[in-house]
Amino acid sequence: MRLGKVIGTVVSTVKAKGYEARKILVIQPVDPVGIFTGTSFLAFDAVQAGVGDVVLTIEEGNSARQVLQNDDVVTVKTVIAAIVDEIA
Amino acid sequence: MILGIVTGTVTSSSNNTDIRGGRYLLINKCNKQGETKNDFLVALDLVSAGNGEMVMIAQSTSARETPTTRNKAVDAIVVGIVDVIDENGKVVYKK
Amino acid sequence: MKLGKIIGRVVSTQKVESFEGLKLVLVQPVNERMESVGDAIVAVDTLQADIGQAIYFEVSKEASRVIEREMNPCDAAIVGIVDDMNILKIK
Amino acid sequence: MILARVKGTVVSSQKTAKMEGIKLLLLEKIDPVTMQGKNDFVVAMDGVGAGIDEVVFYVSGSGARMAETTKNLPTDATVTAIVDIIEQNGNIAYQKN
Repeated sequence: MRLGKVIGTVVSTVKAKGYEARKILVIQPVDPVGIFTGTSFLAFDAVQAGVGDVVLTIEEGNSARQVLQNDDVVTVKTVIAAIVDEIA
Repeated sequence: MILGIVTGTVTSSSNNTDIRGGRYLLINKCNKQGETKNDFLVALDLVSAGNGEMVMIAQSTSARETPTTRNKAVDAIVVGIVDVIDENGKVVYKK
Repeated sequence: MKLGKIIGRVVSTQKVESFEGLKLVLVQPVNERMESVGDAIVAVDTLQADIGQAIYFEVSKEASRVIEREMNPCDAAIVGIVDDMNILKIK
Repeated sequence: MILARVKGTVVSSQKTAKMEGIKLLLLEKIDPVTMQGKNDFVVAMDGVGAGIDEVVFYVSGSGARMAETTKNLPTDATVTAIVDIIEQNGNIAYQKN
């Protein structure tokens, strides 16, 4: 799992099957103190995350389907699985 | 799929993958113009590619999604020989 | 998923059987400011995106599921076309 | 698959039960042009009985679990072949003794 900060949203009308009504967010990877690292990527939201939130993302297909509680979404592997409250 | 140039073959008599008669190619990764990066990998050939040809390589789990490689220990396969790459209407690579 | 921009098309006549009839495009991965990141890759396009369009693509086995064929070795596929992006100004 | 040279073996007495009886090899990735090591190391399960100094290639990721000797074992790297010959642009770049 990777730590990231939600920095934006993506609007898209033409998309793959199973993507309808899914919120797609732009995630910037961060280190544990919040410093930006690496390149941004996109993820499905499963926890009502918003711009500015620090989140945990999972990048594995089977896990993504478990998080989304939908076995039919077989063409995505990146999901936001948790909003981080605190890193102790 | 990533792009690469076929630079040779790798022959092995002791092999553990249960792919009979598999042909393994030495691939030098390249950019869209065909300029090599001196970053090499070995890929199983499924399209009879030859030396100097630009090819497309599928990696990781997807490399096992063919009848030949299903459930086999393979992580890179050559899936196509590139004829033309056309960038914004301009040909940047031609076989 | 990653952001990318379609920069060209790729033609291949000699390819694995399960790729027959598929549209192959050259995708330049980009960041949220549409700046290029790394080398261009080849991806399968089932959404008929145009050259120059911003898209997002999926990699690895999930990409092969875009094609409705049981076995295909696709490891990169376009899964959506970007209409608009709203990015927080924190950089 | 990535080309590498066997530099040693890794011995562990305390390990997960599914790794019992499996030889672990220390591999150094090589540049096939110069055949020199790249000072980049990886530990892989041995599927072919490779020995010290032999040139091999290994499979990484989930494919590593698919070799005949590593079915369903916990590994992300497996040596699947001992290399006999590497040919580059018609020249023999490497030949096993």
